Amino acid sequence: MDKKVMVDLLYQMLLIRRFEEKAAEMYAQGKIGGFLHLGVGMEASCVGAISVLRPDDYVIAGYREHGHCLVRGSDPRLAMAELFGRMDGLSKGKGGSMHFFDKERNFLGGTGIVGGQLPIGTGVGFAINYRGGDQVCLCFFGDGSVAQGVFHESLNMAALWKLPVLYICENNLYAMGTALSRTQSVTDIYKKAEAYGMPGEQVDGMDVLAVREAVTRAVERARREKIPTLIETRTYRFRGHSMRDPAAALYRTREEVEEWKKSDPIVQLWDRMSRDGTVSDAEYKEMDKEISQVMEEAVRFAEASPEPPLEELLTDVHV
Amino acid sequence: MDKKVMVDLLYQMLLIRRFEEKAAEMYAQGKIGGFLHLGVGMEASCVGAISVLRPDDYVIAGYREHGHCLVRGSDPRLAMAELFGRMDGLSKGKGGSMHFFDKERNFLGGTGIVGGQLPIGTGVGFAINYRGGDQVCLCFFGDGSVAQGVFHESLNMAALWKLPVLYICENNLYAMGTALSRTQSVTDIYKKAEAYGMPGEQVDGMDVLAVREAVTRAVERARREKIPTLIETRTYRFRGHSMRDPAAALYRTREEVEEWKKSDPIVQLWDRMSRDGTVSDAEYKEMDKEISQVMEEAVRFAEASPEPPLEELLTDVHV
Amino acid sequence: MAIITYREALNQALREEMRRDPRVFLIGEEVGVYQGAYKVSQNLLEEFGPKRVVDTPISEAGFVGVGIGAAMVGLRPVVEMMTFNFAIVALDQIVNHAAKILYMSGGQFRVPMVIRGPGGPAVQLAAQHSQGMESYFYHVPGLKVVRPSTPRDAKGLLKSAIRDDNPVIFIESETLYGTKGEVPDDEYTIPLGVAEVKREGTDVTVIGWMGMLHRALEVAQDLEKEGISVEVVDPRTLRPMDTSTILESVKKTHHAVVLEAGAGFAGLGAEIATLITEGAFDYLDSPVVRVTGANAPMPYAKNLERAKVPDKARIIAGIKQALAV
Amino acid sequence: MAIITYREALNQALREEMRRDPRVFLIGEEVGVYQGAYKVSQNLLEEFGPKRVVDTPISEAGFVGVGIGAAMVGLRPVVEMMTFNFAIVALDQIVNHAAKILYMSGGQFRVPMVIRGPGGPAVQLAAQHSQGMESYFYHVPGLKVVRPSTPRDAKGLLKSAIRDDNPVIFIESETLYGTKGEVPDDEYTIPLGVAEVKREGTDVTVIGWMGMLHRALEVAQDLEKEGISVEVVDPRTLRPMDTSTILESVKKTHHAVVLEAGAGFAGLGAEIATLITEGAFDYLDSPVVRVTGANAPMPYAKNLERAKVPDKARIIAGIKQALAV
Ligand SMILES: Cc1ncc(C[n+]2csc(CCOP(=O)(O)OP(=O)(O)O)c2C)c(N)n1
Ligand SMILES: Cc1ncc(C[n+]2csc(CCOP(=O)(O)OP(=O)(O)O)c2C)c(N)n1
Ligand SMILES: [Mg+2]
Ligand SMILES: [Mg+2]
Repeated sequence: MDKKVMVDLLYQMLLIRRFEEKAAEMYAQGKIGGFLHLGVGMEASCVGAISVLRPDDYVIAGYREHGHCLVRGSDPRLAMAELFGRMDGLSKGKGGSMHFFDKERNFLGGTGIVGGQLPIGTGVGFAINYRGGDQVCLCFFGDGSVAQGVFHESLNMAALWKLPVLYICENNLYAMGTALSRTQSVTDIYKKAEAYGMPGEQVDGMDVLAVREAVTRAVERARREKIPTLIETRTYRFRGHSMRDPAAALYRTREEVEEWKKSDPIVQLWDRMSRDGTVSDAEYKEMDKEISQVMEEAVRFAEASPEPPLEELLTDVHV
Repeated sequence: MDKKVMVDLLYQMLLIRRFEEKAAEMYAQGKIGGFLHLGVGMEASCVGAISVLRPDDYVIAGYREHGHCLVRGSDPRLAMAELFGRMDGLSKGKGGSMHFFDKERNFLGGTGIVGGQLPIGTGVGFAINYRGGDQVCLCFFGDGSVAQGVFHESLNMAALWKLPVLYICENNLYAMGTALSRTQSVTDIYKKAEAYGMPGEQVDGMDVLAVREAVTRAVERARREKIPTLIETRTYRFRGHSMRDPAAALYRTREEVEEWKKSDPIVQLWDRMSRDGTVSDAEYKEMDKEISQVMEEAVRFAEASPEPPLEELLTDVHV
Repeated sequence: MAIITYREALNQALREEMRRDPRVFLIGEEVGVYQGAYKVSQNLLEEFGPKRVVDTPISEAGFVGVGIGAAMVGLRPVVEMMTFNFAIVALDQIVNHAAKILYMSGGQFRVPMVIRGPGGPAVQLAAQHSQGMESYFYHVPGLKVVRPSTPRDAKGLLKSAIRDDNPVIFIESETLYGTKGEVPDDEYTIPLGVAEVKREGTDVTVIGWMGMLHRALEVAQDLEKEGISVEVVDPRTLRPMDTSTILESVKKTHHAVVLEAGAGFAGLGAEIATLITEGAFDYLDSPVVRVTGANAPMPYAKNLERAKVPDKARIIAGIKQALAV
Repeated sequence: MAIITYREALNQALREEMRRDPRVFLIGEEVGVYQGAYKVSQNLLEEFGPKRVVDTPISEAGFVGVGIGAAMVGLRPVVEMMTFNFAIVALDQIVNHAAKILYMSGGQFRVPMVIRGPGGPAVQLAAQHSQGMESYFYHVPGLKVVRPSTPRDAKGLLKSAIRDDNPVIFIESETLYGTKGEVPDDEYTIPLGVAEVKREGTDVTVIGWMGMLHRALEVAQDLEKEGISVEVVDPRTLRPMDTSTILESVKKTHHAVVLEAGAGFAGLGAEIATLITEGAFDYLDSPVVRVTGANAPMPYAKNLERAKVPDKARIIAGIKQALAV
């Protein structure tokens, strides 16, 4: 694999990690409010998948979508300003953590309703075919979302109408405090693709290269043959469901968490690259430092950005 | 097979057929209003399945549910009075064709919302387990209903919680004017059971004995082992979707209808029984005559029943 | 002017807008091969093909979401609800997504879509198929809600709704599809948010829409013989409401009656009555009278069904109550 | 009397009713192992086991339907909505099934179930998680809707709701869970459908519930210093509404202000204002004033969020407008 690509994957994962760590810090300081769902530990999934795309492709996700938005190329400063509820935020501070949108980057949100993005992503695929394009849409959701009716409705329509959509289930084994085996009778999510006559694939969601490879194949299938795919990335969130579930101790053991941390996607890739000699310790440290500066700058930017003026309360209700 | 059972199956199917033919006649005369969805041609499915049950089992269905209610033992006179919108109707004339209910016979409706009965039937299974009983619940729905999210949600919960529910998809190949292949990416409905780790079975829905056999097995599994099953009965409606779609010509050919009529479930069973000598022509004619008298009496009863008094408008809104 | 049915008027609006703008498409259950459950989309499949007249599985939440996604990336879907009773399974997509995406994205993503189909009481269809399901939409910021009562309004308002850049809930009526009326021969649109005085009068203002509007017009004619002059106002768009046209009328007549086919409690009639009371308190000679449907689900039985929805006698009684005659 | 939180009061009600009646069970997302997203069901799994405290997949339509089916055959489910924002995906089950089955079956099948959880504005949760979703329920014949504002009411009303043979929508509040109040030591229930005058006064009647009620009580205290005597009425059950308690108060004070956290248009405030105008027109010295949330989805930004919901200043302005001072 191309060194530049690998370095970029590493960079993106680290960027997301540091962004979210900074967000957690700011949350603790009361600069960010509401719900804050972090994807720490899950970076390989969104980075591996989205790194495959062209700028004119589309991405849609749920409420744990900081990473998806950032790897799509959104400015961390605007993202941080959104978390701060400021006017320079991606959504002028009106959306917050669960509602990142970035139109220029074809990033369509950001929904707080579990599964809500599934039919909308399907509609993007519909529009692509309607216009005769060869773009694809990546639609991300969690393992808990599979139980929602819209999962079923969406996959059926996509298979029936041959829509260029990848349904990417980021299976972190828990929906809030509920283990997968307590919400699904069949816990291999990718197998559900069969019910729709759609290819399904399970991939190690802690391995960014594995995700990238699987998604590359599926994207090609969607672009050229209009075949949708259900991809399950097996992953894990190192933190609680949201900042309001800091310990996450009611439903999983410390040992389980520690075990999963051993396959931290960033450490894994970095290990591999340093073993290969693709990246040196010094280079990695330099990268991390640079990213930390980006985050400092993002926080400065967010702090400096004004609150939205009060008129904003009533704008954007209608066009 | 027991002669008595076979004669009863024949009787039940014929009873339903004649009831619905009479209802169609009354609809044409303006005695019945609203929507009237007939199951003419589909009798083997509800009769074969429900004939297996004990009185303390439960049945729930959609809006094409006259047959399910009648084979459960409901009085055709009360059923006809319901269609007439009269006070002696099953639901005091407040429900009409789509809302047959018969509490004494554990018949739970009757819903006009496609798929609406699926989670409710699932809840009946939940209650059976909660109380520690060994009853089962038969939950009927059409092929079109499979596309609804609640199908997916219900089957997952039933499999996850081991509920004694049979999901019986009466696949008549059309949802209104839409052929199955235009609504489902996978048209073998029973295969969808796999996505839930549930047994699935397809059966000839024009053959009452085949339906009975498959359901007998699945009922046993549900009663003894708490295993739900998805059963697909392949069947056909000889008439339009409702009385407002008399010709049904926009979406299917006359040839197709004629072809299916050759496997009319009543004719099939009667042929077989007459070949076997189980029932003679004369006996069959006698049975039919008796049933016709039941229908005449049902109509007389319905005509004679008063309209619900106006107070009924506001009763049953709350207990 | 041609005299056509409400159904034909809607069909013309769809056809004209689909010809005008290739981004407009129709999606829903039975809109294509079956020509529409109520034949509003008659012959559209023939003219525009299956790409633009799309039959769906029975997945209302799913295909409303498809409309939203398509709208977000530049198309202009018209989503048909076979009836609005079924919109309820798609309500999350409509209320939490279509209505809020513009706001949540800080103005980035528009959702120009129309969700249309019949709603309100039908004939002997009972509780689940004959109800004022639309009540919920009136309350939701981000939505517009249209209720056209005549062929002319149906066509002109549907064309505006399709051209509007916001999600528009457009609720027709099963009982009106076959009614006829004059429709201009030349192309026209009717702006959203503008009420119309459907009949001028001086003694009392009656506000109604759909079936209730037509009943009000009949009543107005009957009462003319008794020397009571009734002004009938049709809001046409119920959200946003054209309050000023209503207030102007009430300030002239000093009496108001609001009609509502559905159950009264927490219905839109309460809002209209309140808007009038707030805006014209000093002009009112008596409190606004509401004449509404009974507080019950819709029964199937013919006689109960008749009693459920306000009839002419109850409307007349309401008017006389307002006038204290 | 013990002083406990609103959350504890609800927990006690659940516990007591589950002990009293083995048919009562609790089902919903995270009610068991996680002890409830807002900890209302704390320790119930421990006491009653997984048969009666049932964690579900994220399938709201599905498990509300499970509740309905179980209720139809004799159980008494309490279905927790993690928040009422998510009830919208289950609305068809609630509105078309739970609310109508008694009627459609001609009285044969009862659906004794409670659907409960928090609703209304929360803190910085933005448009989809912080809204007046409940508005729709008010309009639906067959449902009862309860909004308890204090620990005492929460406990007493929840016990009544669980014993009621009808489907009851019981909407709590995220912002009230931690608030404390006196709760009787002995067992008690509070009947559904009965309002309470939470503070007596003579000059103006303010009607509010949940957060707005508490704000009204603060305002009443402030205005006392200015010599304005505010009576505060808490409807507690919003459907059916205890109109007579409200009217009695207004007939005494001659002025009324209705508070509503959500957007005003077509909200319940309009119904209450109309009920007052209809029932006490001749007693009113000025039109009923509505003080409502802004006509927009809920924004995330703190300052906008603050501006969205009526604050004390706006309530005071509303009262002064009613009193024309
Ligand atoms: C319709 C709906 N129901 C419930 C919730 C509350 N809720 C928020 S996140 C969540 C768990 C989702 O789990 P999963 O899909 O696995 O995603 P993850 O959080 O693990 O990324 C729940 C139940 C919601 N937001 N929307
Ligand atoms: C939620 C919902 N959507 C749409 C409809 C309108 N509708 C009534 S019956 C029907 C077709 C259902 O087909 P299927 O499930 O195959 O049952 P069948 O009529 O063939 O028995 C449709 C679309 C409805 N009643 N409910
Ligand atoms: Mg998860
Ligand atoms: Mg069918």
